[in-house]
Amino acid sequence: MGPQHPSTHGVLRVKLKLDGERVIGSECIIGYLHRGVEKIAENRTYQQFAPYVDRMDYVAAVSSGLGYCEAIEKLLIVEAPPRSRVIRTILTELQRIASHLLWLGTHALDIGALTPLFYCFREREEILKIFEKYCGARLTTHAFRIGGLQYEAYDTFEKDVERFCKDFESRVVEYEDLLTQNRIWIGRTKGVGILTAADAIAFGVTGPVLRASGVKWDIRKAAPYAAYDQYKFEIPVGTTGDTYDRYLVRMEEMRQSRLICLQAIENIPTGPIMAKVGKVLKPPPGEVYHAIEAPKGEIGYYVVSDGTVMPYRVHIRPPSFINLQAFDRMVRGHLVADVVAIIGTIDIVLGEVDR
Amino acid sequence: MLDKVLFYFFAGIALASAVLMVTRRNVVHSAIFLITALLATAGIFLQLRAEFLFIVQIILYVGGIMVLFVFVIMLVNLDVALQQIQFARQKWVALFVALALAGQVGLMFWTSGKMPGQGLPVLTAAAAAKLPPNSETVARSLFESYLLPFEIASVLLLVAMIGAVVMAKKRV
Amino acid sequence: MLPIGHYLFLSLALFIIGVVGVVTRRNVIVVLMSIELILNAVNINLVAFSRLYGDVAGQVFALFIIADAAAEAAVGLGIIIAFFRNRETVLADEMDLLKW
Amino acid sequence: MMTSILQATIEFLKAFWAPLLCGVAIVAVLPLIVGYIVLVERKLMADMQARLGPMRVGPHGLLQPIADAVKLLIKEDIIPDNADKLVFWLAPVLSVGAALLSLAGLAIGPAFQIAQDINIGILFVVGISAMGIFGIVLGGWASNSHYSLMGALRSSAQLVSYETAAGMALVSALLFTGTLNIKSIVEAQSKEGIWFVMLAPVAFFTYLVASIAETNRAPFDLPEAESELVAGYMTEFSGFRWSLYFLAEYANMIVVASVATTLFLGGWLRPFASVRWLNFLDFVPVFLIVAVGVYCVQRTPKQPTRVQQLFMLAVAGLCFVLGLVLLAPVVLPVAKPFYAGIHGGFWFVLKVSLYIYFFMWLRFTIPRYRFDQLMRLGWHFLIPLSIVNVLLVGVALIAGSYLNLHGWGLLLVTTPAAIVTLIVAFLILAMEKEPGAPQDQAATSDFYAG
Repeated sequence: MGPQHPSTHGVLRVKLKLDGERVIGSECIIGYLHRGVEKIAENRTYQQFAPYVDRMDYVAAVSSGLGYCEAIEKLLIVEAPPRSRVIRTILTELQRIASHLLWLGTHALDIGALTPLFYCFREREEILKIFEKYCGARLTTHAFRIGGLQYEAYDTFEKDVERFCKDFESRVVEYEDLLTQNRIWIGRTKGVGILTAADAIAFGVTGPVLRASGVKWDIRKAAPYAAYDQYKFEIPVGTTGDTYDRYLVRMEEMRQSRLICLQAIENIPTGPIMAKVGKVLKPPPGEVYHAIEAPKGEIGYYVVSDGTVMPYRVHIRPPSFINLQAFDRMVRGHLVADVVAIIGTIDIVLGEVDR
Repeated sequence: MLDKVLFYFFAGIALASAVLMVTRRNVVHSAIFLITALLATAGIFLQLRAEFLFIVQIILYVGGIMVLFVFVIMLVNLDVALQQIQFARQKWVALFVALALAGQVGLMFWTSGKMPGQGLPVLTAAAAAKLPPNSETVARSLFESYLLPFEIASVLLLVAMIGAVVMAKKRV
Repeated sequence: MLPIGHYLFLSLALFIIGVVGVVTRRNVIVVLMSIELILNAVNINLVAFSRLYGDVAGQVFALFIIADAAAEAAVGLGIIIAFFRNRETVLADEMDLLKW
Repeated sequence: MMTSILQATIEFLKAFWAPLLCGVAIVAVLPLIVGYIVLVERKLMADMQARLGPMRVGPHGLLQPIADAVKLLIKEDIIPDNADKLVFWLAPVLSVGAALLSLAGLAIGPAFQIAQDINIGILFVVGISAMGIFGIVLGGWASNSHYSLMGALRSSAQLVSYETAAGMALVSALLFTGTLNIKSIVEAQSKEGIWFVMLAPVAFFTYLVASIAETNRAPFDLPEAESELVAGYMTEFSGFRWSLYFLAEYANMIVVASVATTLFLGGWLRPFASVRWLNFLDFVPVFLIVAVGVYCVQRTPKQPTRVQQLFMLAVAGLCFVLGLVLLAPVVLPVAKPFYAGIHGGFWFVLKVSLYIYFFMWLRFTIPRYRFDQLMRLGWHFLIPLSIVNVLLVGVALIAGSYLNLHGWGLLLVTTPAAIVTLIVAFLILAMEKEPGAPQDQAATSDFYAG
């Protein structure tokens, strides 16, 4: 299945070893979108590199930006003010819903259901409108700065988010009616691409794929960052770890994110939005690893600074790249038609895989 | 008058496509010509006021057997077979067989003293209207006087089905 | 309508072409197809005579011939597929071993 | 010599002018009808997906099909290199020919039937439409690309297996009519006073599912919409050739819909045709058409440009004229004889369009079957179900004739038959569940494999 294949999300080439219809083995050839982001980081100042982070996982740009900024703040031993932390949480959760919506639309389209795609994009449009009003950009937002926020929340921010959350609940029910009880959908997804908990841990898979296999691990609970410790929400966990469970887990996650946003809007603390951070950042020499829960899984930033303006080394742990390794295990023994469904269910973005 | 036109039309197509079928190098082309030949014979059945047979020929022969043939032609990868020569060297044997057959039929007509032309007139077009509806008569006789052969035919088909399945099963 | 001779000539011609096909062609599939052609020639005769005598038995018998042709084609093609899978060839000349 | 030929042709023409005229009409009018069905489908799809669909060409995209047709005609049709020229040209022609020919056997109203009541009516239609398979298989073969060949083989395998199921479903309906002639089938339904969909509901259901599969649509449109087969057997065809395939698919849809309407939904009969006090139903067609006209008039001021407003007014005018035409036979005694023709035609077209609407509705809502599930559904579920149904309907009929029930009375006997068939269906489904988990965990759990 060539690089420009209609169903691989982006430029991923999969070499399948087939015995008739059954897949015996598979090999993913990546690197078509490799831009050498990590090498570029070595001769960019810390602020200059922030926009590059958005271009990696272009579907969830806000959360990768959050990860980078918090990692540098850890390096500078600087604490972002409470108001900016809450706004950051709201925007990241909205981004999680948007990313899951895009996943649901394209995944359903691969399996043949035409309508969910348009419903999901209608909702995603609302979220992107909020991003645009807040920071001018819809996709690669570069909404956060090291040490806090660049822009104050625009005046109708709370009302917009509240309106979105209010009618989003009925929307999710709409998707569920279309797909969850649908015999053909169950037929196409139940028991397809099974990943047992042991395999999931062994492959280092994170995010919804890991939770669908039954492992209850979410960084927002394990190591709370931004303002997650102030809100109550549960972590949905699957049982068999097949495509249907991953679908259920992601749908539940969308609901939980909506709850977080609702709780966060009630009391956004007032106060400054930017910590005392100088124009030129010269973090003390040292290294830091900071991971956050991106929609696709755990995105980690390992930053080494040698005291100068530019980082000595920045390495990013992309969740899609590592989830992709489990692809071969999941695809074994399935038919060619299922390969498409499995690629969809891991929810990979090639920009992040190739960096 | 119409019948004569129709008959010569269908007979022409049948003969032409039969000849083409036998002579074509590419098996797919010969399969297509066989389909045209079968359709032409179906036309002749229609011209002989045998509609039921016309539609059975189309459904069963063309829609069933020929689909099977085209399937098998597709499965058997043909680029290898195309290179090999398609025609056995027994051209002379074939010619001899054809002459023998023609001679035999000629003998039959010669001894019976009637040239094919004077055969009994089959049926005038007008009389065709009062013919009993064809499919009912075929059905009635099929289930009344020929019930046993009907059952035997179904057993035969069953045996053929099992045979084909066993034969084509993957011997892994 | 038409003297019966026309139909006899037509079915004879088809019959001869079928036999020539069976004899000259090396590709087994075309041989099978020619057999179908021969069966068809027989059918024309049957229907012509059944129309001549007004008795529908001829058409019923033609029906049985079509059923039999279907059975024969199914088994024949099954054999060809099985043979092709083992010997990668479809030509009659290379089917010269009884057991390999 | 010349005069005799001339005289023969005139006599030939005199005898067959009606079918010839209808034939020409079918071949000319059908592409237009198919074009507008495609437009309706796109509009419906858009409406269901919260968007507008084609709006640019003509008011509300009404001229879109003409634009499509012209585009397809002008587009340069590429022939892949070393493709088989003869077969490449023949395949689409064969598939369109089969679809159009089978349309000839159908009867829209009691008067409009091209092949005047041939006594193998329904069988003729089903048989000829079965010829369409060759168009697909040869099309896949001729464009000698590996993917389209695989797509062609898959779609023809699907067609062949669902044809048996459809055939069986038709047989169980034909048990009620006793004849194959289309006109007498509909008369049988009017004599019985009840449509056969009530007498043989399971047969209707199996035929519905099988006909969806037979026209490669909705959940069964695997061959051309499969992600890695791209467009199945149609990939290599472009321009006019591709539109022939497209025309064949939609013509097949019309054929299948009209066979179902003739056999199950009482052809051109008004619902409850024989019930006297329900005669006001005759006014329903007029009411519907007038309603459409009023809607158009009410929408005209909203149209952006003058031309579109005029166009909408023209459409409204057309609806009103049609309404008058439909009203005449019911009201004016003098137009009484035309009643059957015009109203019959209307009801037939209404039922066919409802059937096609159901096709489209399915296509937008439910996802696609995988190929092996599709075949398993066909062979393991549909065919045994329809065979059992034929058996039970036969038994019900015999019981019915003993108790000499007729019309609605037959329901007493056929409903238990339908219930028993459904029980058998659930049995088959239950049997389906046990054999092993669908995905055998073949791979051993070695982490560094492959």
